[in-house]
Amino acid sequence: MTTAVAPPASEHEHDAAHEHPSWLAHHFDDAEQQFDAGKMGMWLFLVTEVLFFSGMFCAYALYRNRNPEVFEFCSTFLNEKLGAINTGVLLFSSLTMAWAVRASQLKQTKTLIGMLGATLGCAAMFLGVKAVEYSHKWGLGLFAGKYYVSQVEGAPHSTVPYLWYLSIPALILLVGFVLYYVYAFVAASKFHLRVAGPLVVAALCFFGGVKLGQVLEADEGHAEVHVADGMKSHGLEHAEQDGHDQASEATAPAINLLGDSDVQSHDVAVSPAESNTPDSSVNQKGMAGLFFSIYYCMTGVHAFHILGGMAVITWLIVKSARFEFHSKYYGPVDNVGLYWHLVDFIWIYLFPLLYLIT
Amino acid sequence: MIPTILADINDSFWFPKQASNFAPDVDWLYNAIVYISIAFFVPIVAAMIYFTVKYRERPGYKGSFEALHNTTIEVLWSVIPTVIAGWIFWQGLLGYIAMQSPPPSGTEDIKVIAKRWNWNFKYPNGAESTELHVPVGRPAKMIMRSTDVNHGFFVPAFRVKRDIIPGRFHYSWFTPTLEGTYDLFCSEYCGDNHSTMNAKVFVQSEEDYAKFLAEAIKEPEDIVERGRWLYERKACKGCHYAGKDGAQGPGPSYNGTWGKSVPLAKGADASGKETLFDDQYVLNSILNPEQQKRKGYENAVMPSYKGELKIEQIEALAAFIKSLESEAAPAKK
Amino acid sequence: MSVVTNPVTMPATIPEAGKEDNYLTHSSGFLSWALTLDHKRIGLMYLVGVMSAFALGGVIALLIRIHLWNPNLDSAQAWFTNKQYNQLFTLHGAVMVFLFIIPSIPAALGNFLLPIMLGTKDVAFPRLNLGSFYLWIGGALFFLFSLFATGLDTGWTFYTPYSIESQGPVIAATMGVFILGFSSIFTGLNFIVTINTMRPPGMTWFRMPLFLWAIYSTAIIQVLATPVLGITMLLLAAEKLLGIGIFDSRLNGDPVAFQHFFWFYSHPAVYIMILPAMGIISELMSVHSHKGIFGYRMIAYSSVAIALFGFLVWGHHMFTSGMADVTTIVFSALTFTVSIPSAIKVFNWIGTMYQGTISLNTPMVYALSFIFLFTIGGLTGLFLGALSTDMHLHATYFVIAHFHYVMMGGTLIAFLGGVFHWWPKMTGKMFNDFAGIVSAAIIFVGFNLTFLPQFVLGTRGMPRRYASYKPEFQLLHQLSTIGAIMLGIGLLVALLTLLHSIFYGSKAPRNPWGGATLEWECSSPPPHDNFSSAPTVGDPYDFSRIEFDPKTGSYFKKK
Amino acid sequence: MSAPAADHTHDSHDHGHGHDGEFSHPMPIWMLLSVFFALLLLTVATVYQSSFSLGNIEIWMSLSIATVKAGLVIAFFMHLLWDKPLNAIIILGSLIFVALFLGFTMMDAQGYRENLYMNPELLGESQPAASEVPLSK
Repeated sequence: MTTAVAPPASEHEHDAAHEHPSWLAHHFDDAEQQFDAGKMGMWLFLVTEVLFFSGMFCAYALYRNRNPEVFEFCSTFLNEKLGAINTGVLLFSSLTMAWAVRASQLKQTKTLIGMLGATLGCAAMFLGVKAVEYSHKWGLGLFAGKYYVSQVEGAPHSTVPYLWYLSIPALILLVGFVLYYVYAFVAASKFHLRVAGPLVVAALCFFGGVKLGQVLEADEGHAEVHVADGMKSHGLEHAEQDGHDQASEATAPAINLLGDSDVQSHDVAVSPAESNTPDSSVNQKGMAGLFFSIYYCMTGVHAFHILGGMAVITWLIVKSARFEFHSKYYGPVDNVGLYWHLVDFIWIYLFPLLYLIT
Repeated sequence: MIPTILADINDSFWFPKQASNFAPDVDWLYNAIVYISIAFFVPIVAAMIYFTVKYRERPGYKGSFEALHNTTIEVLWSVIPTVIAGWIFWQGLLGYIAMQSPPPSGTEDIKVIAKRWNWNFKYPNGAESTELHVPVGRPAKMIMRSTDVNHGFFVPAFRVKRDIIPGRFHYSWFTPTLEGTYDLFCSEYCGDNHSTMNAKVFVQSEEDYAKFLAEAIKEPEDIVERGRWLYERKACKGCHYAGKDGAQGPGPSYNGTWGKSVPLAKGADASGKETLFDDQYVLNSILNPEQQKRKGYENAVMPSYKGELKIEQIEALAAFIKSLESEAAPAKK
Repeated sequence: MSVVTNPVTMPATIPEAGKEDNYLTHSSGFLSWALTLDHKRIGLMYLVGVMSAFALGGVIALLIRIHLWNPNLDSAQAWFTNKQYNQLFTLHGAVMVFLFIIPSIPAALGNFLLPIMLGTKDVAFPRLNLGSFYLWIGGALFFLFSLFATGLDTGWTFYTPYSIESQGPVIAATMGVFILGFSSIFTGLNFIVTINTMRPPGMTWFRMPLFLWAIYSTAIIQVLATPVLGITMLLLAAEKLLGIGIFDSRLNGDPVAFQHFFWFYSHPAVYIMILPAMGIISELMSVHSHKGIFGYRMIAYSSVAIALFGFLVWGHHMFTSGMADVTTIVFSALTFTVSIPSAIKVFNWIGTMYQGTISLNTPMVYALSFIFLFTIGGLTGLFLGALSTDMHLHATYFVIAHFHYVMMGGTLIAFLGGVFHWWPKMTGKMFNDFAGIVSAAIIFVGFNLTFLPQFVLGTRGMPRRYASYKPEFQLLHQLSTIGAIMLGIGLLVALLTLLHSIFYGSKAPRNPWGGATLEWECSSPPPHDNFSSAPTVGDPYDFSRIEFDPKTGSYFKKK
Repeated sequence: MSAPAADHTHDSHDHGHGHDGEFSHPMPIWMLLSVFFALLLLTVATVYQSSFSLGNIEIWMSLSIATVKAGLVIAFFMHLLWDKPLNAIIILGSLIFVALFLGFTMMDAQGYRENLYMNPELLGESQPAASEVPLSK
């Protein structure tokens, strides 16, 4: 998207409307027209983003108002603290991004790179915390939809090192960036140092995020399961009853022959009698599972947008390390900024909707 | 040409027979809209042709560049269509409300279960059938659900259509007004044999209907006969071939397999080896069809009859299949 | 790349001469096309792309019609098995909708014409423009994959839960749709920005040709509606991959919700298809009647009105699928509101002919048959918008016939008309007008023979997507099949006419039809940069100063 | 949607040509910081209000706070306040369409809600008896 706005770059600046400086694409009359076009394009792109997410918000609203008790039960598995911290981190990254725009307008390249680096770092940290959240849930078997494992008191934690898997890419990047930094240092290339520094810091921030997440996750223990006592889903109640009526009247023998789907076996395991286990009607694939589908879709797609943002910010760092931006040509920074704020904007809604259900 | 087109069940050029209380209104509105459309279409095309001829480019003729705007006429041709469209909407609304509002009392409630690719109708007295029987002159109410994918309940002669989407109930009611036999189609695409998911609708006099119910409820004494009876009513017939004649169904055929060992498909827990075709196998494949699929039928979908067939009914079916042992095996699918 | 940075400047007022530099000859070699940022070349590549997609979809359509020659009650005797038939109609729908109709006019003709008509050098984001072309290619590849892979059989609507358990390559197909969606979004975005920020001095909103108004309204829909399709397809893919169950009734998901999601895009998409067609017809009617368009503002406003109302009526695809009564009624009411602007346009086109000087050449013949067919399409919409009749007609051949009259009789015919109209401008060659008219005639007859019987089939209760049917429907089906073959022949003639012109056609003059819009001011084919200096913009429908010059065989503007 | 755009792009042109000067409006640092802290405060506020349950209005509470935050981000960080009105129209207009989408879909889902039943397979196959469902929709 932004690439389309950004013409081939060079350092010197002219601003005559008609002889074209190299940063001004040939089909534009002047810098302002180019800037306006780019900006309007970005706003339209944000519109598409908003509608893109609206689909998932629609699904959320649909199922939350269909069975609220499921959402109440499930949100107890989400760690408010982590959500709050991540919100803070994103807000801060928005601040640095806005600051970066200002810097680019004033041609304060040092500040610009610093701010972009900070934004990148925050993004990485956000992902680190998310990695902890995801891996913890997967450990509990809180998967989406049909892979959801009904929560039973004292169920064994999965031993799969999900967090480790999630960190591998970051680790690889970290190593790569460090090597790059060393190279830049040896080659004593100012340009490369300007680029490599922020990248190394950002990669480290990911692990900072992981640590932070683990600390907060630790004191949060998972006694969540208790919360969901005696909730009963309406429709299900009556479906259950049908089941029993049928069984009693007609199909007694057939019922005994039923193959045991795990839902069945689980119903035996968790009878509503047991006081401190979630009600079976909520705690199963078609209910809690659905919530986690929505949770993973929303946060997952959001996380992918973060990754995309990080990519373009890196691209900006490179460009600004080449001193390309100035008061006539800072469109790319401004537009990436708009995108980044939108990602923040989405999260501002996700946080209360997913984490703060009481 | 037209007469040959008309030479079928239709008594009008457009529609099949009007066999329900809704049909006359629907057809009336349809015809009304036809006349309205003609009233718009003919002048438009006429004007088009007339102008094309009259104002055609030709030596010595030069059209004018005026006539680019005329408020009165523009207002007219905006307002008039609006009014007409409003009227059509209103008429359609009335018809719809008639269909959606609660039926008069004394309805015959019939449970419709749509499965790929056959219909099953449960009557108040517990009788079941794969063809729909309804009494003439009395409102019949369909309480419909699907156990797999989307289906659609469509009886052209009644001008009634309702999709049947799994996970919820759908309702539809109508008062058959004309005795006879009509087609019932599945109107929502539901997979491979969507186009064969049809049934007949028998609109019968109260007596015949009562007779049908009485006959439909009692199962034959002889176990083999009961098996055949179930085979015909529980929609096995839709897919499974039995007897020398009849179409090759999407499911494995019954005859000539009993007591032999049949090859199984790979996958599920059928490990691709053979199994003996006996009571146990029949029982199992009726209750958990996915478990031991036959070779060559990997993609065939059979609904489970868990909770729908009593154990002794399954035995009867097994006995029936056994009775086909003698008959020749059909050509391999 | 180099193409951009050192633009060639040349006066737009160069005398017609064989050897002048135009966008075709500007630079040569495969890469000069593959990496071009010139909107004209991109438009031309799109044109080739969508036409081949149409050929594919058309062949599939013929196979379907031939299969339906017989009732096929005994599936053993049938041409195709039920499964193959389902795959065929799925691919026909998917290819025609996503690969042909949606990009046809906006991406192909729109790309070529928009900047020229507007009087600019290029669209706002040339790289993005090229990008969206390659996205289109990518999406097309996914589709071809699902064609040659095990075969997609969900219907182009991907209704759940069937699409979830279907054996076909649903994921590949949904990804294809997803990618194509973004191609279309970026095209629309590009056009909106171009029209908003790049209009040269003097080109005010109400001096824009109506084609641009249409493209603009279309672009609004593309930007607002397509993302929802994107997320829907994404969720469907996740449904298959991870079993998230949001649309899966087996996990208490809601299939009706899927239908809402899907039609929130796919109904406005109908206007993505028809609006540009209407734009083309507005141009054709006025140019070939040599008279200004009747009620310019009405048409301009009605385009935008249609674009916005189009978002309020998606529910009319779901009248029978168990929507709540309130919703059903509201959607029905709104549906009728959107029919009015279309009616107004038709009247205006007729009004345009009044007292004009009508030259009955190929594009005009196409335009006339558009009005004939589109009117039928529009009027039959009334039957489906009215609730009680829709209860009977929904999901029958009546619906099939209706939307083919709109989509094919409307969009395709307009597309062909537009291609013939701007062909001289695009290629610099004149085609054989007589052959063109013949093609139009064959197509017109064949089309009606194909689809008129289907209305009757529908009212008699022939459901759509049936591989076999009751014997009593056979005669009508056979009529339809004959028509389809005729239609195919007509399209072939049209294609041959165009191809023939490339090799044997005479050199096209600057303004062969006497148009007053800007694209006729630059030579045909246009130079690389369209206009070296910003052109003087006048009323796009002022024909009073357009005169024919027998020497050059071209029209010109009296000073 | 279009008319304002018309005038706008238009005079922006002339002025663009008139003096092709500054179109960048750097934002004072104090403003950036104060917006940021306002956002932090609001975040704390939502977390706090969620700690005691307010029942139904709770969601509206947190949503309205979120909306205020979003407003701040859009207005200042994305400097929509200083941007062309057209861009504001674009983004706010999109919200209308989101509202349409959610509105209709929710309204409909609410309407057919009582026809739904939990998928029997989740508890082993069982046939909901017709008697137990609300008759006649």
